[in-house]
This record gives sequence, structure tokens and C-alpha cells, in this order.
Amino acid sequence: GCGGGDDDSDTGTGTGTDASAGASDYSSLSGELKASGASFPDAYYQEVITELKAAAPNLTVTYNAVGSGQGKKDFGANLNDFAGTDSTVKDTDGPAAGSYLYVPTVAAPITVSYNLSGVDKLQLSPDTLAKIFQTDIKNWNDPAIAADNPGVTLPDKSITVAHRSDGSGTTNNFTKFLVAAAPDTWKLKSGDTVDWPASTQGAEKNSGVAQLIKSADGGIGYVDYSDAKASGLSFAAIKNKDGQFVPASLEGATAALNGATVKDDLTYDPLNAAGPTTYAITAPTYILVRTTYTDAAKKDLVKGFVTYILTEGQSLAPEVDFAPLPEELKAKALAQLDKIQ
Amino acid sequence: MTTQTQTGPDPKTALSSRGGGPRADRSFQVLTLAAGLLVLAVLALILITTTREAWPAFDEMGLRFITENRWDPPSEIYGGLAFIYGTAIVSLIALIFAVPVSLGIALFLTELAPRRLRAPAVTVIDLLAAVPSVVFGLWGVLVVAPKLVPIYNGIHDLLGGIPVIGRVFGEPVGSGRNFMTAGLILAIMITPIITSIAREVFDTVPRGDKDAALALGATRWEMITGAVFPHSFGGLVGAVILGLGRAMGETIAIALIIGSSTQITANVFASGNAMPAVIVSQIGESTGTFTAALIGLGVVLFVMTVIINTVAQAIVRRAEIRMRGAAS
Amino acid sequence: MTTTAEPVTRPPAGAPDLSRRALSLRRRLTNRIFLGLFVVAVFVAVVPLGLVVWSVLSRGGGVISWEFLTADIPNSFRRPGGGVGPAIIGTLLITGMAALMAIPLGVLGAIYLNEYGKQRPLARLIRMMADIMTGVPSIVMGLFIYSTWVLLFETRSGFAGALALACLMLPVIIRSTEEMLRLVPDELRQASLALGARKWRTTVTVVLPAAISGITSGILLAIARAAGETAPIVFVVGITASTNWSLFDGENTALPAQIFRNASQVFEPAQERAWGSALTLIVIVLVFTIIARIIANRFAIKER
Amino acid sequence: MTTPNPKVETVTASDRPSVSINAPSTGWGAVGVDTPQAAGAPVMDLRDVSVFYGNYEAVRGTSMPIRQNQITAMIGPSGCGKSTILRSLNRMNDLVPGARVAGKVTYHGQDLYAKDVDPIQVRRRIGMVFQKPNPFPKSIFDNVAYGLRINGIKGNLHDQVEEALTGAALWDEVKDKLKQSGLSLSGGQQQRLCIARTIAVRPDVILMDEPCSALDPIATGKIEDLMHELTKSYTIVIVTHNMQQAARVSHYTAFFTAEVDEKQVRHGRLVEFSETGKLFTNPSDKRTEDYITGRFG
Amino acid sequence: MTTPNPKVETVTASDRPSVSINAPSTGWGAVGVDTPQAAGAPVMDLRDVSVFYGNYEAVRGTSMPIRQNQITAMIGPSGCGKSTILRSLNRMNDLVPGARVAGKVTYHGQDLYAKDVDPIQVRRRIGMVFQKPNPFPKSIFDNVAYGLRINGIKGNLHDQVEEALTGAALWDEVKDKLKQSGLSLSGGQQQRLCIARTIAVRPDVILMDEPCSALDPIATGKIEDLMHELTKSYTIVIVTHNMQQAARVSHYTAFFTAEVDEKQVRHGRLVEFSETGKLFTNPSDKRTEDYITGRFG
Ligand SMILES: Nc1ncnc2c1ncn2[C@@H]1O[C@H](COP(=O)(O)OP(=O)(O)OP(=O)(O)O)[C@@H](O)[C@H]1O
Ligand SMILES: Nc1ncnc2c1ncn2[C@@H]1O[C@H](COP(=O)(O)OP(=O)(O)OP(=O)(O)O)[C@@H](O)[C@H]1O
Ligand SMILES: [Mg+2]
Ligand SMILES: [Mg+2]
Ligand SMILES: O=P([O-])([O-])[O-]
Repeated sequence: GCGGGDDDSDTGTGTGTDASAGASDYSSLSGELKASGASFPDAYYQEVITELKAAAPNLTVTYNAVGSGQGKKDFGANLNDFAGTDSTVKDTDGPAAGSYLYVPTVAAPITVSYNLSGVDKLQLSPDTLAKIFQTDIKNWNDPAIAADNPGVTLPDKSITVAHRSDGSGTTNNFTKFLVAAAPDTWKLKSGDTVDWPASTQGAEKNSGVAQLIKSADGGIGYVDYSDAKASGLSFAAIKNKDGQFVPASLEGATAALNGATVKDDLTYDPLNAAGPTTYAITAPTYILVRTTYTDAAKKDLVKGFVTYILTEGQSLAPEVDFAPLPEELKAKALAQLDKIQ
Repeated sequence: MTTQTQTGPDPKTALSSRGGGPRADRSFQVLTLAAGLLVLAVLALILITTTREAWPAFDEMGLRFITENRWDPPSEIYGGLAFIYGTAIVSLIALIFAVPVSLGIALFLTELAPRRLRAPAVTVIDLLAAVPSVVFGLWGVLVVAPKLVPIYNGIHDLLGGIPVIGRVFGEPVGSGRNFMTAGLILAIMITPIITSIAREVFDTVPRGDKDAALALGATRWEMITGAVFPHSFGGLVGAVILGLGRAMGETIAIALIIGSSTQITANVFASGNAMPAVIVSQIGESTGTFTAALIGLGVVLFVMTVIINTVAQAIVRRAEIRMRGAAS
Repeated sequence: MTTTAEPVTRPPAGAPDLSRRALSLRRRLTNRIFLGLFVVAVFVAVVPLGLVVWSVLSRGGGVISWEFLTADIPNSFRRPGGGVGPAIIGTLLITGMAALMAIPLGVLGAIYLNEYGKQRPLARLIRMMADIMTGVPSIVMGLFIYSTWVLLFETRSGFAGALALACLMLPVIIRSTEEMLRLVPDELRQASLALGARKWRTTVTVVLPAAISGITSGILLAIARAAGETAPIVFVVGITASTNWSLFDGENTALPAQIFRNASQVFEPAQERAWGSALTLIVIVLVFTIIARIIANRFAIKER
Repeated sequence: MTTPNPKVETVTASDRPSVSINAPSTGWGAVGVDTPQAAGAPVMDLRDVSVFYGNYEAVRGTSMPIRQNQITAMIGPSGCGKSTILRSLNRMNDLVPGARVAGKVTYHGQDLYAKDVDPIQVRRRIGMVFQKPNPFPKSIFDNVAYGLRINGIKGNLHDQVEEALTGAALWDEVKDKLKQSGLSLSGGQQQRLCIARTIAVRPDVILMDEPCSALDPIATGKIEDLMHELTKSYTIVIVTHNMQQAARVSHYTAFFTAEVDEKQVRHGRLVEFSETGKLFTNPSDKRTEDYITGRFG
Repeated sequence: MTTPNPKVETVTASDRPSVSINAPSTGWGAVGVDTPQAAGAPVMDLRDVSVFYGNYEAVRGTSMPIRQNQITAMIGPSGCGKSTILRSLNRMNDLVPGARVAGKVTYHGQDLYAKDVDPIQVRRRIGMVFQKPNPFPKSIFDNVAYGLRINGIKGNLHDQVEEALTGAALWDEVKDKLKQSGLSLSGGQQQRLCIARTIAVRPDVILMDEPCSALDPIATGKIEDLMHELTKSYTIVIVTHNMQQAARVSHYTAFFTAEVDEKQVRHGRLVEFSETGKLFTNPSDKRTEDYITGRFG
């Protein structure tokens, strides 16, 4: 990895040397790996693949961002060597219970981006957020928004809500957050696709939502951190569990990861996590690896690639606006790899 | 047979089939038939596999799958009425714009254009067909949709107040991604298809029919309505149906432009969604019954196409009986 | 009018008025307006085409370079450089294979409909089903191939994409080819049969060459449509960053998929690749159109 | 078989007008101008008319009159330009790209090809019936009403349709099925329907291009009877391949043939224009004689 | 104009074979069987042939012989079934859905419609030339070579093509442009190309359905000369609308007409079959006389 240069990457490298004892020389990896799944971490995985090419020229990895659901279906149908997913596996998803292991890789904040001329600092509490996205609040100068933003003059402008039109892990995590943080207000439940009110607007992919927000004065929507930054959108500070308004940032996301409880299978929920500097809407993402690979060579390739992600690769995360895993979780993830047969 | 006549040059009298001649003919016919049957086989296979995969959703939703207007995957409620409506309205808009334009171009090319102009015009139309739909989608969402918003606003201001019409031209959505934009882009996409078939159809109108009308003192336009249209009716319906098929099945471009709201509204300036677009954009992150429901939308679309085609063919047949008369 | 020796230069009294004024204003205007509308229709169709082509040219033109056309696809969306070489190869291979399957089958099917089936119930059924098949959305076709071919052989491949595209092309080719065969005058068939040709030879050596120009047009429309299909490619072909010359072994990619993938990124390099790919795709389709037309013209009915 | 003119020989003159015209290349433009309404007065006049298709001169320097309430036949071998000349009489040639008419065609003294002449008005007054019966794919009634409707001719539509169908000797056969398609009729009936369609707009002159060549003898007989009837109100020009028909029905006959010029290009030529009886009994040109005696054609 | 037979009158018999046949409805199948190679022996024989299109009986009970190395003409008004009978001679009617032939057509004594007879073999031996010249959209050479190729006829292809084109009196005109499209020729040349195409496969009998009706007199003359030439090697059956042509070129003539039966349905009927000279000078049937004297048709 070429230096991210901040304190995160320092510690990251430390763990890396420790855990990569078995597979530190990536140049010995040779062969092909096919993967498909979530589009949320796609930018990060592609960056990793690009970097790894230098270290392991004989290894070809493809990651096809077809969506978590399709990735899981592919996994169950043996179409890929590992899958990317933003959500946990349910019975009907395809992979048989016990045939897979979760490996957390990175996390990222989901921003609430907006386009409101004259307002460059916006604070929103989960309840207000839920009301906005449910179109209970239709205007920017609504008292509820004003209450969150003392001292800010809000224009009398109608709100245009933008959401994902395609099934999306981002939608899933955003709505999960609302379920968790505004349980009494939020009625639309959570999922990759929810029943958005008719007057809201959908767009394809995060970039589509970003574009939609930019094109409509008075627009608001949820966009992953990396796309929001690249699009030059302004995003709101969200009130976290501790009552603090924290803007989306990688530090806030890492703080959220620290505040989340990790289950035995290494799944965890950083949404609405506790902690004063926590950014409340932080989404995890996982790689599904098989418990058993019939092809031993394939097993080594998968292990090698995922190890790279969890070690050197972690330092790439901030470069593409993803948050690296905290040390503790990283260690657990690396240990998870040893369960592969 | 040949007993009494050793007459003419001898080999000429052997008339029975020799070698594998007739068998070659037979084989060729069977080959072509097989190719034809392949269409039926593929279609049947598509219907069977998709219906099978969609079954969990049909099973759970029953008729509500097509009568309910609520698409709520978290609650496991899949009512696709809004998407059926969206598909219908967008296709309708596309046809309203594409059919007159296509017929106009086809008539221009067959009845008006100087011979020199025809070839280049046909090439240009073909070029239009060569632009991939994803490019139309991109162009539609990035370039066209925002530019149309002021026009929509203008139309709304103009007609919005009129009782019934006003509801059709309601408040436009700010992004310009709506039924109308989707319909317009679709119209551009199906215009080359309808044009190229309509041109062939008009070309087959007998010269004599056109001459007869003109010889009665008809103007060119009167000749077209009197002689060309009655003759072309069946073929034109076919052309329109082919264009409609394309419009109803278009996915990527619509997914980008229609605005993706689940709603049934008379307002053509409002966002909506259409079946193929819903499938393509939601299938990736779907699992279980949700996937089944999405595939179910494909089955519904398929059934709709069958119905439309059947109705169109019946219309054509009736028109033909009326025009050709019972005698022939 | 000019001959001076003419005894009668003016219409005699009572002679009918043949001048334009005699045509009622309403008829004249209606005629004018509608004929004018035809011309307007041409412009209405040409203008969006011009705009699209201009968009693609202006945004994609600067991107195209030898490197862009040949280099491997970069994984990273943010970094400039790289190209879409594998997608170009993939498009050519997949669309070519699809055409290879769909054209003979489609033409044979059309021959059945026009030369054998005619108005028989089976032929009418096939005709109608072909019409219906043209309306099957490409994503449903992709799902179909996914749930049959891909799941059966446990691999995404270029060939799976070719199958999906072939299924999309087949009905279009059948119907357009049938229309063209219908235009071949019966006299040609009869002349051949009267020479003692069998029907299949008549069809192959006389009827098809006579209709080849129109058939080619229809096939090109089908290929153009197939080459631009995105959904089935993403779904059943998979993805690759480096050229895969095999249609059966390993995943592949194609230009429309790259357009779709890159266009949904906010990063400038990705968007440039999207527009560059769009331009490349249009040019490829266009080149094929031109080549096919030239070939068709060589076989077509030669007028005097 | 009923024939309109009770002639047995193909070549005897009987009830023909006696206006005698010998040389086709001299003008008769002035003949009868002073008695414009009299049968036999020239309604139309061709003066040195040549028709070009692009650069190809299909017919060369044709001069002949078309006389009022008379039937003028054009005969000659195939390709000699009969149809071409016929179509120049109501500007149907305008519709052929590249076609051009030189010389002068006058109608009631007006130059048909003058700048301000509207071909639509010309065609409305100079109707045309074609070789293949070509009713529109509409009902019988609508076929006849078509011309009335587009020309905005006033009056009771039904009456006018009935009148035209009666005039075309078809009314009795179709009066009970006016709503049926025109295409459901037999060939002969279809051709009479086309005639009815033409006379419904009350033209002055009716041009017929081999109107019977697709019909059987009985239908042909009916059409010939009808033509005879129609001369009461109309002037008729008929192109026919069938010399017997020309002899039977026409008052005047123009014989065309095709000649090859020094550059080996074929051009149609009017060889002889005469009163029909004369042309068939006593042709003044050797080529006419050869043709009518069957030596060629 | 050159004409094959130097006759001036349309109706005189000159170099015709003197075999006299009066009644068309009696059989002549046996005539000439004992002199099989002699010109005039029947190559084909129709016995009570009726042709149906679906339920419609287009032609009723036709009996006549086709004699070797002779030209047999079929004349009669339009729609009387001439083409229908002609097409029954080489089973082209097989191609019309619903068409059915009753009675017996024999060819060298074999029933053409017997079960084991292959229509392909029939058509290869009994060739056909159509009304509209219909060359294939291929080069001149390929047009002629087509039949040779599909029939797998051995020998030097180029020589055979040259021979056929020479036989069709076209070689000199096209020998420098064999690669050009057959459609680039003039109408008359196209028709001769079609004849060359037919004789290239060395048929026994050539059927011609109004082969000159789309041609000009010069081209017609050439084709007529050619037919005369061809009788040296071939037997010819020609349908023509043009009585003069029948009189000029044929040895035997069959006159058909259409009659209406008690149910008002029209059926084609063979009225008279005779040696051509006799039929035109001394027809035995009143209807024939009416037709050839131009009283109808
Ligand atoms: N549209 C056209 N373009 C070019 N040449 C034409 C056209 N129509 C006719 N000709 C040529 O003009 C000449 C005269 O044709 P025309 O149809 O007038 O002859 P015709 O006497 O009516 O023949 P027929 O008896 O066969 O109808 C012919 O050589 C023909 O090939
Ligand atoms: N394919 C067909 N289907 C049904 N009826 C037909 C068909 N072909 C011809 N007929 C009918 O059979 C009869 C004889 O037709 P045919 O073509 O043999 O006449 P013809 O003597 O050759 O006439 P022409 O001189 O006009 O060519 C006509 O009444 C015609 O309508
Ligand atoms: Mg003519
Ligand atoms: Mg015929
Ligand atoms: O990245 P997504 O899963 O929201 O498409």
C-alpha cells in the first residue's frame, strides 16, 4: 500500500505484518478469482484490485457489482468464488446455512446530502429526517427543521426527496438507521427497496441520486460518502445516539464501528451506534467466503485476496472515502479466514 | 409406363424422381419449420421458466399482484398496478408522438422526396436505430430532462387550469424525469422501427390505386388518405405493434428517465415507473419472494403483449374483411 | 403561349377554369399543410439524432485514442487512463456469435413462414409469437438465460450473452426477412421451378439473393439493437478487465455494460470512458451497417 | 355477344362521322371552333407533342385532335407510346419523375401545360379509367362518392352516386349491396365501378387505357355498350391493343408505331390519324396496312 | 418487319402440315404413334382435362394433342383458361394452393400426374417461358447457367451457355457483356435470355405464355423467327392474345372460350382444335368464327 499517511494507516500496517505471515508474498498468487455482489463497496474493491495487480501480477480478480442480492444468489449457485454483500444472508437468499463465512471489509458513512441555496450548514435529527423522507414535512421552513437548526434562516421552499430507484444496500442501511433511530416516526420499514411516497423522486445508483439532488433546488437525498464528496454536495450533520450533531466523515464512521457490538459470525450493526463523535448513519459491508473450497488453489487465492484487503488494502480505504476497520475487528476478520477449508 | 413409347430421346421419358431430390426438398422444409418452431419453443421456455420462478409471488399476492397499487418489499407486498399503468402510459405517449412522425417520414420518403434524397434519409433513419438505448438513456437524463422542465412548466401554466386537460398536464416534477420525458425518448427510439416498416408498406400500394385517386382530381394528400391509407391499414398496424413491443420492453433508458415513483396519476409530468425498468433496477438487490415478484412483472408484461397482439390481429382481420369484401 | 400563329390564345368564353384559383382554399391548404408536415416529421426525427450524435461526439470524441481502443479496462473509476479494448473485443465476439446463431435461424424461419407456412394456422401462430417475442424485455431475456444456461453450466460467459442477444434478434430477423421475401415477385420462383429446380434450390439461389438487400436492412436493425443491449450483458456475461477471446471460457464484457457501469459514476475519468464507449459503439454499429450494405448491394437485384 | 355497333366486318365504315382527315401532321385546331358545342368539335388538341422520360424521347411530334362526344381510339404495337400520349392528356405524366411534355396540348383552347394551370383541375375534368380495374379498398358507395367528396361537389350524395352507377350500367347489380367492398365485385363489375367513380365527378373527357384487356368477352361487351352510351355526354379517348375493339367502338383512330432513329433509339410515332372506317378500309400509310392486316404487332 | 412465315393474309394456310383434324373432342392419341420420330407425332396428349382452383372449375374437359416439332397455339378471350391449361402441361399448377387437375395429361405415353412422377423431372423436360420477361437478378451468364447447374448437367459450362444463347439468337448481342446483369438488357433481349435459359437444359417441349405481349414489334418479330428456328429441335406450345401471331407462327391452333353454365359460373372450354390454316379460313364452330372475325374478344 502506498501511504495514506494518517494515524489509521500506521496502525493498519502494524496489524498487517502480524497477520500476513502466511501470505505476505502476494506475487506467488496466480490464477483467477470471480466475485460479484454489492455495489456499495465496488469503488473500494476495484481500487484494491488495481493496487494488488502490482503486487500479484499473475492474479486476476474481477468484481462484478450486480448488487448484494444477486451476489448472494450467484454465491448459492456457485457462480462466484466470493460475494460482496451489505446485508446478512437470509434463508431464501441462496447460500445454504453453514456454507459461508462473513468477513467484514470496510465501512462507509451514508450522507444526507442536500441542495438548498443560502443554507450551507444543516443539522437534522433522526425524527426530522424520517419525516422529511416520508414527506410528512414538505417545506424547508418547517418548524421541525428549524428546531434542529437554531439561528439558521430556512427558505420557504418545497422539499424534493431523492432516493434510489434501484434496489440498493444504501437504501437498506439508510432505512435501517431510521427504523433504529426514529422507530416511532418512520413507517416505511427497511429494505433494499421500500415503498417511497409517490411525490418523491427515484434515480439510478448513488451518482443518479447525487445528480438529482444537484439538479433540484430544495433537493435532499441519501448518498454514499464517496459519491457525495466527488459530486461536491453539501451534507447535513446528523444527531447521533449521544445527541450530538456530527457531519459525515471517515473518522465519524470509524468511531461508529468502535461503538458497535460485533456478533460471533462477525456481523455487526454500526447504525445509530453510541459514542459522542460517532456518525450515526454508517454502513458495514462484508465479503462472503465459502467454508469449504473444493479447489485448494482457489482457497489460497481467496484467502490471499481477502488478507490483502484486511492488511495493506485497509490503507487504500480512506483514499476512496471508505472507513477502515478498527484493529480489533480486523484481527477477528483475519482469524475468520483460517476457518476456510 | 414407358412400354408403348420408345419414342423421344430416351432419357427424357424417365419422369420418376431420382436420387435424393425430393428428400432434399423435404429436409429443407423440415429445417425451416424447425427454425420457425424454435420461436415457439423459446417463447414457451421463457414463459415456463419465468412463471415458475415468479410463482411464489403470484401465490402470495394472487390477483392483487396486478390490481393493487402498493409495492412495498419490506412488508412483502407486491402490487404492480402502478408499473402496469406506467408501462401503458409511457408506451401510449411514445406512440402518440412516434406514429405520426414515422408515418410522416415514411410518406415523405415514398411520396414526396426526390429520388436523390431517399437513400441518405434512409441512412439517417437507420443511424437513429443504431444508437444504443443506454446512450439515449444517458442523453435523456443528463441533457433532455432538465431542458424540458421549463417547457413543461409553460404547458402546465397554460393548460393546468382547464378542468380535465389540466389534470393531464399537472405540476411538473423538478427534475424533468417523468412519464412525458420517458415517452418522448421512447418515441425517438421506436421511430426508426415504425418508419422503416411503414415505408415498405407504403411502397406496396399499387401505383394504379394512387393514379386512380389522382385522376379523379385528388390532391396529393387526398390521394394519400383515399388510396394509400386504406391499402396500408393492416401493414401499419403491424408496424405500430412492433414499435409498441419495443416501447413496452425497453428497460435501461426508461429506468434512467422515468423518475421511479410508484404512483398512478393522470399527470403526465409526474414521475412513475414501468415494469421492465422496475425489474432491471431492483433485481440486483432482491432475494426470495421479492425476486419472484420482479420476474412476475415480466410475466405480466408478456401476457399484456400477447393480448395486445391478439387484439391488433383481430382488428386487422376485421378491417381486411371489410375492405377486401367477402368475395375474395 | 408563345406561338403567334395560334388562332386561339385565350380560353373561349365558357371554357372551364383550370387555374389554381379554381381549387378551393381549404383543399389547397389541407394539402399544403399535410405535405409540409411530412417534411416537419423528417426534421423532428433528424433533430434529436443530431443532438444525440453531437452530445456523444463532443464528449466522447476527445477520449478516443489508440490506447483507449486497445488498453485493458481500469478497475478504478477515479483514475484516468486505460481503455475499453476488452469491451470492444467482447462486443464484437458476443454480437458476432449472436448474429451467427440468429441470422440463419431467423432467415430459415422466415422462409418457412413465407414459402411454406403462408397462412396456415401454425404459420400464423409462429408469426404472432415472433411479434410477441420482439416485445420481451431484454432484462427478462437475460433472466431467462441466467436461470437456464448460466445456472446449468455454473458460469457466466460471452456465449450466454450471445444466446440472450440471439433470442432478442431472432424474432426481429424473422419478421423483417419475411416481409422482404414477400416482395420477391412470384415470377422469379416460377421461372426457376419451370427450369426443374427444386423448391429449396429456388429459395436459396433465386429468392434469397433477390431479397438480400432488404433482408440485410432488417438484420442490421436487429444487430444494432442487440449490440446496444445492456441488461442481459451485465446479467449473464459477467465482467472482465482484460481481453477474453473465448466465448465459452470465463466471463466477458461489452461496450454497453461499460457505458452503463461508468456512466453511473460521478468521477470524471469514468464518465469520459462512458462517452468514449458510446461513441465507439455507435461507430462500430455504423461501420457494420455500411459494410453490410456494400455486401448486400453486391448480391442485390441489379437494376439497369 | 352484343356489340355496340352492328358491324360484322372489322373494316367497314358505317355510322361514322364523315369528317375526313388524311394527313395527321397538318393542323385541325381551327376546325369546329366556331361551333364549339357541336359533336365533333375538337375538345382537345395536340400539336407536335413529344414526351420525354428523362433524356429518352418516348414519343415524337404527335399532332391530333380529340373530338367532342366522339370516341377516339389509339392503337399500335406495344411500347409505341399510346399510354404515354394518353397520360399527357390529363397531366398524369407529371407524376412520373423525369417525365416532360414538349409541344402543346390544349383543352378548350387553353394550354394544359401553361404555368397557372392546376393539374388537379385538369384531372378532375379529364378523367381516367385504367387497364386493371382498381377500385379502392372501400365500399362500393364510398368508391363512387370518393371523387364527389374530395371535390366538394354539392348536392345529395346518394342521388349522385346512384346516378353515376346508373350511368355506368351498374346500379341494378349493386343497389342492394352498396356497403360491400368494391373489391368483392367481379372484374367486369369492378371496371364499371371505376367508370362510375370517374363519371361521378362529371368530367368532360374520359381517358381509358385498355379498359377491357383484363376482362372476359361478356364484360367487355358490356363496357363497349357503355362507352357508346357515354358518348351522349362525354368525349372518350381509348387505348386498346385490340384492333377489333377499336373498329367496333371508335369514331376516330390514331395508329402509332415505334421507329428506330439513326442512333438506334426507339421513339413512338403517330403514323396515321383518320376516321375509323377509313383507317381500317383504306389506310393511307403502308405501315398501318401492315399492322391492321396482321403483318406485325 | 421480318416474319417467319411469308404470309400476307392472316388467314391463308401455306406451309402447314396437312394433317387434318376436325373434331376437337375425339381422341388423336394414336395418330402418328407408328411413325414416332416424325414431326407431328403427339408428344403430349390431353384427355378430358379439367382444372380446378379449389371448388371452381376453371377449365372443363379439354382434349387435344401436342405434336412433335410443331407449334401449337392457344387463343381465346381473356380468362378462358389458356394459361391454366398450359400450366397443367408441366405441373406448374401444383404450385397454386388448391389447384387440381382432373383427366389425363400424358407425355410420351406416361401419365404426368401419376404418383411416382416427380414434377421436377417434368419441368426439366417441359420448359416454360413467361409473359413478362423474368430474368433472375444475376449475370447474363449465370442466368443461362442456372438451369445447367441445378440440374447437374455435365460438360463445359461456358460452351453450353454459348450454345443456348446462340440458339436463342442472343449470343452476338451479349457475348461481350456476359457478366452484366440480365436485367440490364432490353425487354426483347430479356425474353430471349429467358428462352436461352430454358433451352440450355435441353428440354423436349417449351411452353410459352404470351411471350411477346410485353415486347415491341421488332422484338416480337425476332422471337417469332426464333420460335420457327426452335421447332427444329423442340416442340412448342404458345398462348397468345394476338390472333395474327397465332396465324403467323403456329401449325395447330386451339381456340378456347369461356361459357356460363346453368349456375351462372364461368368455365373455360376448348371450342375448336385444328390445323391453323383451317381454323382461320374455315372454322367449324360459329364461336370461333365470331372470335377470329373480331365480333368479340
Ligand atoms: N415511367 C417511364 N420511364 C421511362 N420510360 C418509360 C416509362 N413509361 C414508359 N416508358 C417507355 O416509353 C415507351 C412508351 O411506353 P408506353 O407505355 O406509352 O407504351 P404503350 O404503347 O402504352 O405500350 P403498351 O401497349 O405495352 O401499354 C416505352 O419504350 C416505354 O419503355
Ligand atoms: N390461382 C388462381 N386461383 C383461382 N382462380 C384462378 C387462378 N388462376 C386463374 N384463375 C381463374 O381461372 C380462369 C382461367 O384463368 P387463366 O389465367 O387460365 O385465363 P387465360 O385464358 O390465361 O386469361 P388471360 O388471357 O387473361 O391470361 C379465370 O377465371 C381466372 O380467374
Ligand atoms: Mg400502355
Ligand atoms: Mg393467361
Ligand atoms: O451501493 P448500493 O448497494 O446501494 O447499490
